[in-house]
Amino acid sequence: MRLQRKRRLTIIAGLMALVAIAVGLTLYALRANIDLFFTPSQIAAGDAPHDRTMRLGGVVKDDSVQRDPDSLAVSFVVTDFAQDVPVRFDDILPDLFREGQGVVVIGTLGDDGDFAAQQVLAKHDENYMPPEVADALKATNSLPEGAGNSAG
Amino acid sequence: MRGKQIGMWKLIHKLGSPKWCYQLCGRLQPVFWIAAAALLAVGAVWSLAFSPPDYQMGDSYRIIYVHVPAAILAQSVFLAMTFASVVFLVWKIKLADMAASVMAPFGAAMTLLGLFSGAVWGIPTWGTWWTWDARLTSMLIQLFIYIGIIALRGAFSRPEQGAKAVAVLTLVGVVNIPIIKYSVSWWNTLHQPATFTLTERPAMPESMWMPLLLMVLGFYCFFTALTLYRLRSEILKRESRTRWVQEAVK
Amino acid sequence: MPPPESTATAAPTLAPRGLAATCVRQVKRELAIARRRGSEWINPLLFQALVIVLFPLGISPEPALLATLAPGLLWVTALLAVLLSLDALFRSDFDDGSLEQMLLSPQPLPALCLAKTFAHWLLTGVPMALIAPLLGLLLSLPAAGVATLMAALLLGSATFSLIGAVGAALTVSLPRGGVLLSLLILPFYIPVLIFGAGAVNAAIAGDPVTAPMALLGAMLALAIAGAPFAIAGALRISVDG
Amino acid sequence: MTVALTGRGLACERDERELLHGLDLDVVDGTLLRIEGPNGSGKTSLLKMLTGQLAPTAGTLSWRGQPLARARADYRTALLYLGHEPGVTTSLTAMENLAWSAALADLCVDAAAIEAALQTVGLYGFEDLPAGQLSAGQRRRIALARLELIPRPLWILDEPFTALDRAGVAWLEQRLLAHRDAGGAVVLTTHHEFAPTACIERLRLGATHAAA
Repeated sequence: MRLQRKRRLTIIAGLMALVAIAVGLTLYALRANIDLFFTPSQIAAGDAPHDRTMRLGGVVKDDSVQRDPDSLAVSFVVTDFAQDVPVRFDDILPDLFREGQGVVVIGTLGDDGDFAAQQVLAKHDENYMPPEVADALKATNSLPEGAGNSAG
Repeated sequence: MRGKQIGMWKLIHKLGSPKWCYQLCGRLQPVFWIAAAALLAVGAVWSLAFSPPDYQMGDSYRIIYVHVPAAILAQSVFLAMTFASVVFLVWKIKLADMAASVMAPFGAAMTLLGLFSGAVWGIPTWGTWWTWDARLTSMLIQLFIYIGIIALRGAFSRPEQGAKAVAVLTLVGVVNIPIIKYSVSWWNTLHQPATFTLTERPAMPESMWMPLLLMVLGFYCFFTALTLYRLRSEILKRESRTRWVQEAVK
Repeated sequence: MPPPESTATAAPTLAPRGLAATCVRQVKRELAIARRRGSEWINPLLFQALVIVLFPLGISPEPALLATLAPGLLWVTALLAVLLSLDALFRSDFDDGSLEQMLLSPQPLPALCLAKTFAHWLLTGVPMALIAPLLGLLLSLPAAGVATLMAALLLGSATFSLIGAVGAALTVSLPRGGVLLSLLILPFYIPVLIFGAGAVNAAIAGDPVTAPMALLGAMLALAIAGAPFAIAGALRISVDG
Repeated sequence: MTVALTGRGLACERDERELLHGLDLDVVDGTLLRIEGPNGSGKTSLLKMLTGQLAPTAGTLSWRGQPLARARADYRTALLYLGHEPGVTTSLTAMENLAWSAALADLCVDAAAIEAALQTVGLYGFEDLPAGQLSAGQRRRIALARLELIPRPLWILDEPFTALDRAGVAWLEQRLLAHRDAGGAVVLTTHHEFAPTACIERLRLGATHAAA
């Protein structure tokens, strides 16, 4: 009986140790940038690799969108309000894409510092509101950064 | 203390008695059907006709009124199945297994609906109907787990054995639920965080979240009503040899 | 035969072996069986090698293209090869009654299951990791990824074996459980595949690989903690349920 | 080392089909109990129930005064079970099979002890051949060598006489009687008829269940 009890304690201790290892390793891994997602600040700091497919997250800077009248080509600037990254894109943009909107851009960072986008995805956050409310908030300049600040 | 324990046991066994449960389901069923119909009708009209459009997404955001309830149910149903599996494995109450077996197809359907409505919503907002981010991928895995559970039950020629095997698989499959739940906060995903949390007010005005809440509750009531309905026929099927069923059918 | 002696109750007192010794014996038994039935563990490796050969022929022999696909292809084929080996894991023990003997042993069944799964890993995951550089060569895998590929395969295939054994135990009593087994197990393999291939890709790009490797380790730790109990429960259901 | 396996009011139901009902039995020191009945009368299910693999749907099964479910670890160190398929792996030799059996039983045995057991069951000279190369009767003897190798008071045997030749049957019958006479207990199913002088107990399954 005592042996059984001892065995049971050993098993519980072992299980707890294994779960602790799993939790520790997961927390460690989550601190690292595992899914190649970068903000403009990180790119400016030189953290991002060049010529690799990665994801850039940020907000489309106001008055930065320039469309080529003859083709689909478009360029704009993604900002996190500290640093900017110029982006080039040559395909159809999502409806939700607009200046001040949060976006996730998949593409590669060129050596010239330009980001060549393969896909532009408009990110929506958990803030929903009717247009009148948004206008009112904008008027008082208290619109939450949620107009798209979902870069992080 | 001891007397209380015995009382508990009696209650558990009474709840576990198919005949008693059959009658209880019959009595509760109309309540939930009516509640579901009322909630879904009010919620649908409110959300489609009266709640304001989103300032950015316009009317397309209204998919949220299907998408969010479906996604919530997809996970809740699995948790309910997990609970039923534990009850079945520990106390060997067959009724728990019957409940788990009738819930699984509904859970799979809700997962599919969540994925489908998400895809439809994704086209106008994100610009893509599918992306391999953590939330979408873990939800797809959830669908496969549901399908696996349904397939495993069907594969056994002896239902009792299949029931136990399914219960074990359900307990293994529950590891995916926290992954779905936290995928949006652990990784930088395209998917937005949860609309409803227990601790905070939703980040939308009342005119938007009230119909959503009605829809979620309506889905829950619909799920409950459907489960009670299907549980009744499952009880009749499995207990078809007993005298009370033969008398009830007559 | 000599006349029976009445040894029933007057048997010599035999010293107990202890759990560790029993588990070692279990592993040795599995290795001895594998030695006699060589095809059972060599076939999945051959299968993996053959499937790898299909890609240069079927897609394109262009080294640059193959190099980008290599980490994913090596992981997907390893996953499929493990899947192929799983159906036999408990099958013959179930058929000849050995499983029933394990179930009635005074030793804890989860420990025996862990030993058996460990042997399965020794016979599939470890050789797979060892031949990975060779297969990588066929796909022009950049040299920078080879060491990480081997290490990640060692970790990930152990998780494959543990999760797979749960599925094998659940389906062992079904006459044709093979396809169903794949359906049950594949969803649980997806996270291992994502981070396993992710680690190799990171190594090739020169990024740190510690984060995906840590996640592979976390999944293995969870699998070691949970799978033996699930396998044991599933086996009891399959044998007598 | 006393055997005390008691069943009261045992019932067994498999997939809504009732196999046993209201069965009482006592297995104690010196019991040799033969379970009889036509095919499908639940003989194997009863044996599985007695080994603790199958829980009775009603009634209680106790080991040394404790419910079997709670005394499982103790029970398994007293039980030797040979199933319908006796657990002899065809790709392993007789020696390897028995070494594994001993390990499962948590016993430390050396090669000499295994050889002695194999010799007793008439497998001298076949120790190192894979069991798949032996005849069905010889494989059965490998399984029966466990009776010699692993000292356990309670034997539960499902059709142990299957595939044995006449000499083997005679030996096994003697061995079972000797185990009983030495104070052990045996529960078995078999189509073999014991000699009338053996005075074994019988439990007939079927329409009515007589107490053992």
